Amino acid sequence: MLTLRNLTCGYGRTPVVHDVNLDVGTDQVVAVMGHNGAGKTTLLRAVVGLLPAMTGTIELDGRDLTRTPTHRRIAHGMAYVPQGQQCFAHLTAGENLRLVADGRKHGKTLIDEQLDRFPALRPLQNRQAGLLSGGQRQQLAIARALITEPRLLILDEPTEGIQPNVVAEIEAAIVDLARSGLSVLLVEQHLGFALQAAAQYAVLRSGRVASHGATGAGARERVREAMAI
Amino acid sequence: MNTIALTCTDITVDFDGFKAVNGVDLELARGEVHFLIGPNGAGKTTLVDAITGLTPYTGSVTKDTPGTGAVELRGKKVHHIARTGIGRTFQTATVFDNLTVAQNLDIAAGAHRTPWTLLRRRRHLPETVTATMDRIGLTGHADTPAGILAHGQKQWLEIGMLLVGDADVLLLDEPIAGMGHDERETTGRLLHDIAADRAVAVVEHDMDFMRAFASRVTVLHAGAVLATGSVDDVSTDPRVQAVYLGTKETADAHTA
Amino acid sequence: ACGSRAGEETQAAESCVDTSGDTVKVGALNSLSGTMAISETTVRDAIYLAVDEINAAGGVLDKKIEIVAEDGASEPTVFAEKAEKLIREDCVAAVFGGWTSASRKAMLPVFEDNDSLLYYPVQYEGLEASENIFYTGATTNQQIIPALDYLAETGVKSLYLVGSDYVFPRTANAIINAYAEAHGIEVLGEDYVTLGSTEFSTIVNQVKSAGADAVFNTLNGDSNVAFFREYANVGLTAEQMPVMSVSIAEEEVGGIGVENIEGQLAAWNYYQTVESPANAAFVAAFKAEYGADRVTSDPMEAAYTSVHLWAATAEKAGSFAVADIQGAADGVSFDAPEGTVVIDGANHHVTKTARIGEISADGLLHTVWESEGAIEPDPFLDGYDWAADLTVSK
Amino acid sequence: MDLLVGQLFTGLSTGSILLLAALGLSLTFGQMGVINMAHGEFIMAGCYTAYVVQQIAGDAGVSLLIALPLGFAVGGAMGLVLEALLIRHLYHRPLDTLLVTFGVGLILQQVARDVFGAPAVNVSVPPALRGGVDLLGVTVPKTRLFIMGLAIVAVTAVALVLRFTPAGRRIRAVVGNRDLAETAGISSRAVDAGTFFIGSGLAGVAGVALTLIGSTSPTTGQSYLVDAFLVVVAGGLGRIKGAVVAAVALGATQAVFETYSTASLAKVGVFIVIVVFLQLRPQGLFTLRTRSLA
Amino acid sequence: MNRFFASRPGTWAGFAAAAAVLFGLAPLVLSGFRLGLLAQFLCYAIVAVGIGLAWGRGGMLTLGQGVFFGMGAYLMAMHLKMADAAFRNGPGAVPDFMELAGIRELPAYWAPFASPVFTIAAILLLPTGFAVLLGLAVFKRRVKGAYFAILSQALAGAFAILLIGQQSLGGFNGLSRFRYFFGYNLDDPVNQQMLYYIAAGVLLAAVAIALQLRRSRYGELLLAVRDAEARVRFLGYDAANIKTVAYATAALFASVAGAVFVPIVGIISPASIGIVPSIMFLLGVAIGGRATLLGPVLGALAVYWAQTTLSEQFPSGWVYAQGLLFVLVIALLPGGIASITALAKRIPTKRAPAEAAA
Ligand SMILES: Nc1ncnc2c1ncn2[C@@H]1O[C@H](COP(=O)(O)OP(=O)(O)OP(=O)(O)O)[C@@H](O)[C@H]1O
Ligand SMILES: Nc1ncnc2c1ncn2[C@@H]1O[C@H](COP(=O)(O)OP(=O)(O)OP(=O)(O)O)[C@@H](O)[C@H]1O
Ligand SMILES: NC(N)=O
Ligand SMILES: [Mg+2]
Ligand SMILES: [Mg+2]
Repeated sequence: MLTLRNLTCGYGRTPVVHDVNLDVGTDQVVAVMGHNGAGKTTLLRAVVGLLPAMTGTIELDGRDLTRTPTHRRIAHGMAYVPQGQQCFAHLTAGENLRLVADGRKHGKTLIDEQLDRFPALRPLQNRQAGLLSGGQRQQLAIARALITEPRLLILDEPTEGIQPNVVAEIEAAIVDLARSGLSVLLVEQHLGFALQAAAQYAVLRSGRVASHGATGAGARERVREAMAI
Repeated sequence: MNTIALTCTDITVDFDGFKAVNGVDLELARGEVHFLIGPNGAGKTTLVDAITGLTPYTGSVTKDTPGTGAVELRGKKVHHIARTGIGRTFQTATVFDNLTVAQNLDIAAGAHRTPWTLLRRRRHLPETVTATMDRIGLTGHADTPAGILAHGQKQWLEIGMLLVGDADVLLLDEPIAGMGHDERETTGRLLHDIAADRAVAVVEHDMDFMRAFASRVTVLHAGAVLATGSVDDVSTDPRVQAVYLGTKETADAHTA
Repeated sequence: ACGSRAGEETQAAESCVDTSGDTVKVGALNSLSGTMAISETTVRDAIYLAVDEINAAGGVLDKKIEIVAEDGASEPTVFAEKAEKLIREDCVAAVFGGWTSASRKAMLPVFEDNDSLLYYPVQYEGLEASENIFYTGATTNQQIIPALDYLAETGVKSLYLVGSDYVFPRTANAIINAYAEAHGIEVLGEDYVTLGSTEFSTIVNQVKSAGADAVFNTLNGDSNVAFFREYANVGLTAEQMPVMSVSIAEEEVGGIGVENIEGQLAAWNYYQTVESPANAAFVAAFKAEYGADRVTSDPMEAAYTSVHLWAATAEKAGSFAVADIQGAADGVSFDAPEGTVVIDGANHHVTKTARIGEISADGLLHTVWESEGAIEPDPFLDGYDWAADLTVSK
Repeated sequence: MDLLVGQLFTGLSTGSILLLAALGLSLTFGQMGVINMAHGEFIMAGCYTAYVVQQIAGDAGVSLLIALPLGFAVGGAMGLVLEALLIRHLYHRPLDTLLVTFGVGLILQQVARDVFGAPAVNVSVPPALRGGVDLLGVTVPKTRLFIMGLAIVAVTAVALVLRFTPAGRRIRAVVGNRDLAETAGISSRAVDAGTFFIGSGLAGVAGVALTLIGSTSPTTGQSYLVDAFLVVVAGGLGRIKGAVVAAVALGATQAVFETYSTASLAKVGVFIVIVVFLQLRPQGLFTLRTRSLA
Repeated sequence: MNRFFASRPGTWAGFAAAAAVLFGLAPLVLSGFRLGLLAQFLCYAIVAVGIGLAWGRGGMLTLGQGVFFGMGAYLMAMHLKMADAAFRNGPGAVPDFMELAGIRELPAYWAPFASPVFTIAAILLLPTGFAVLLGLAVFKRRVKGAYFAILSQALAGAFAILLIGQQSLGGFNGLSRFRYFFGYNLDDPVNQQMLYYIAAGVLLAAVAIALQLRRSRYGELLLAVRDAEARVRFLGYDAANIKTVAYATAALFASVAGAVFVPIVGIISPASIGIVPSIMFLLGVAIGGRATLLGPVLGALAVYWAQTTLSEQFPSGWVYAQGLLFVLVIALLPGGIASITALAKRIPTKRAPAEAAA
């Protein structure tokens, strides 16, 4: 599905993420962990194309997307939920969803599906998204990403700022989505959830992969260890 | 000395007919880390906005300061409220990116300075600034521009800025969002440490963090107070479980 | 030591004009950029034409004239700066140019302090006379007053005044008010708009409801387009309520659109249609140089005349020195396209023939009335009793 | 009564002219945050388009009909070029766009001077639009009625597009958050270019229409620019509804001041009214609040 | 912590060098006319220092500095006209231009300007006071970014139009023909040189004040307000006051610059203070480097020098060159000319100083 080879990227001339190799297989959930500032967000931004890759390649299903602009990567099947509950503040919640449903065959149905998944959003459709609470915005962001019917969902700390019972729902939803044929690249601080949902993990430290592998037995210790140093 | 530092009485915030906060009473006592939890959209941030003068409201907020007595905050301007000793942080850390850590703290310490002092150069860092820098663990970064600090460090700097500013009521909106496990621990201890002679209110969704560090919890739901009490009181309250925590099983299933 | 204090005589800067070679330099200072470029570029064309003519005929005092051009950029301070540069750095013998009174007033101290010469070719509000300026456009008694005389003659008993908000229209209107009072004419309204304004609905409706016999228009530039269109739109015509304009010449008629202004009146000293051999030659030469579709206008003619007057004065004086020119100027005449003009050495203005023109369908102005011979310049209106209150004891 | 009706009409008419000049700005400035000082020169380009078309087509009525869409295309094309060459690189420096486009405006003025000559040119009004109609005792010029009609059509079209079409949503999305819009599958480049095209095209249309009442010269556009910016600011950035109300209100204020004092003082009066008004509504008439800091 | 307290000897060396060039070299090598031009440009540079403070440091894009420049200039011009009239016709005489405009009685508000002391006080206080009032009115209501920019631009436009309508201030023509400057004959080359020295001295003083403000805690605070105004408020500061101080200082500089400008150039008219001149003030600052101390000064000098030189060389085409200069420098050098050295040294670029927008 997604293949990163020797990916280096950063801001200005300063690399923040160095030489990362990572594979997300079809129907697989891969969790990326690491401290604040380790470069997780930077890595994801490079994958969706918001930051240029300094060196290395990004491939989706064998197609080289390293130089493809972001919106075309989305058309190729990526979807991205950025960190920080971002939404189009000046559009209503409903318009946030319609924006991505526009031009899709079953746009209305797709929106409805997501409203079923996040029922809290239904009554808020006519409220300006900029006025929603943090948690409401996060749900809106995930719904927006899913409407594009992605094959690879990229999530940056999707449960940050979400009330516990909804966290549980989101987690369930991700596991569910993965089962139904979606690949997921997940940045997550909740270790327990990350390891449970993901088949593979990678730990970033100072922009480099410090540890990676399958999430089976002993993974928790390896992750803890990689993070602690 | 658990004296009450801040008293909110019957706060209501009305957005064109939608009551985001609806008749909330709340007391914050010195010596306590008071957690404010509740579903997304319950009105937690709005309540903090109201107290700090960002949103108009009805009701009353009084600040009790030893020596000066109680003052009503409603109707005061943002910076006047801040000067009574109320400090807040935001869901996303805002520090002055182009200034260094020390400069950030020095500014935060200086709201009471005379114009004359302001117009001169700083000869040396004030005691409180160096002390606080120690306390938040950023002494090594004194000359680092705040813009290039790590996320967690920015949050700490923000808290530090409230401390040097002599805030004795701290309202922190999701201060550990995005922090790793160890940083959460550090932050929690820091909060307890500074709460010794201050009132600290924390808005947070991380239940582990709450269980570990809350002295007292208030649960908001749909703009109103749903429950208030100790961690145990609220986490066993079925209404809180229903609207917020989820059933016991789901809640436990994901705790690390 | 800090130079001289008040009251002490100062020595004007020594002139650096160099006449040892076979050329003499003059300055052409017009706005080539900014809002005034619209008018002043045409003046520059006329200056060049005159210089070419003189050079072709052998020059002045056997020297070819060399033009140093500068852009006044429609800003008085730039006019002052460039004037000083022309005088002190380029050492020109004289400068031709300026249009707005603001630009002239900005340049005046420069020419006085450096004791140099400016030839100013545009009609203006009068009340000025400097040793260092030759005013070759009309002063008020050669344009405004004849226009009023004409209106009074044709039976106009009430006027409405519309002007741009600056000195020329305000002074003109002060004169008109004094004239009106003395001649039993009623002034029904007086309105000013910002230079360049295109909002005339209110004013035109007020003009219409006031029902004056005529409108006296001192609007400048672009505003005329909007004014005349609006004027026609509310159904006012030249027959009903003629408009007498003092700032609309052939160039402007093109921009306003002749259909909006046909039949209206203007007061100048020169029109392209003036019939004289000198004008026939001037128009022919101008069109040959700049294209058959170009028109000539009063300020252009005055600028053209300026250069010739300066050359004639220099020939008479046998020198380019400022003092010599000043000394020789009185009585110098030139057979100008508008008719013979003569310099009045007392006030440095020139005699001019006043003409009322009517705008016709071909876009040109045709003389419908002209003064009997050239009118002596009277910048301070000393010869008009009713104007006693307006003028300053000079 | 007459006077009142007259004032009311003048206010509406002045307002619609302001609105037409400001409408493009409410996209490029209001939506995109680009302070385009060359907007006035785009208006001027529209004026000269009308002029050139009339030189070729001859008939004033036919040429107006041709010039309106062509003016849109000319203004839009100039906007596209400006966007692609300069503004694209300045989205993160909105206030710098002001300075750069000021320079572009200077150049365009000089180009007009060199191509068409410094003196004003005349664009004839079609016979059908000459004269006026009597409405409640005042004579209302047909050209102004035409401009009012055009303003209403243009505003309605822009408002509908922004509010209800996918394209409008995309514009608002890109304006709100460029990166996020990209990740929503929207090509922000295309949207930026498109928005700027429409905004500049509207300036061209305004220019064509303004030849009906004003002069056509290299500096024509300048006189409308500041007022147009004020309309956008007073209305609330990016709010079409606000721009409409602000334009009419400014027009009316100007008309009232003009009646009771001089036209020069009217400008000052308008400014004072706006400062006082911003005391009451610092972010303009209609604002979209968000909860973000800063 | 060194960064903090290190006094930069370079700054003093820079001052000394600037003073040497301005006071020593320039009068030696420049003709009287060129020195006069330089004096005029120095006045513009004084305005630029103020804009650098308000805009570069404080994030307030002041598109209306012409207003304050004009105020200072007109105040000074009024005094010069009064002194001139008094010299010719005795105390209390009506200035010449008023006679022309048909004004026979000296308007009451002119009378105090017979006094040099009153005039100087007015130049220092009036525009500054107006800036304080306006600043408070605007900043207290948190009008900022593009709103503030457009508003200040409209202010410049309105102010110019207001002046055009005031015949007792010379209207469109403005005030000109000054013969004496506090008793000194203005057409004497020696006195013209004295004016140059005054302009140079004022400029150095303005730079010194700006430097002190930048280095002080206030300077940091101003930067903080620029980058995160709301945050500053939550720390207990009144951000509006902080901004107003910078705005008023910029107004003060502009006013003094205008006052010095008038005797040097010999005329002040609405054309020098409206919208376009105000943008020109700004362009110098942007081109020189808004966020630096000396960038605005060098930028202003460069812009006006280029304008003069280009228009002398190409009287009919210079506008192209000027327009291109603005476009290229601002588009290609976001930090202005001052950033060239930084680029050359390859100082790792921090994030570009946050734009003052919104
Ligand atoms: N726009 C930027 N310009 C320059 N440096 C940046 C920028 N954004 C982030 N950085 C730096 O890049 C590094 C990695 O940041 P990144 O946001 O990728 O971390 P992260 O692992 O996602 O952290 P978190 O858990 O806090 O989200 C940090 O040192 C940060 O300061
Ligand atoms: N200005 C406003 N106008 C209308 N509704 C608003 C406004 N501000 C907030 N709201 C609504 O008020 C409710 C309370 O929001 P608030 O941000 O206080 O929630 P919260 O408890 O902080 O939630 P979270 O935990 O998700 O941050 C939400 O439904 C939000 O959409
Ligand atoms: N002298 C004039 N017309 O301004
Ligand atoms: Mg991150
Ligand atoms: Mg919240």
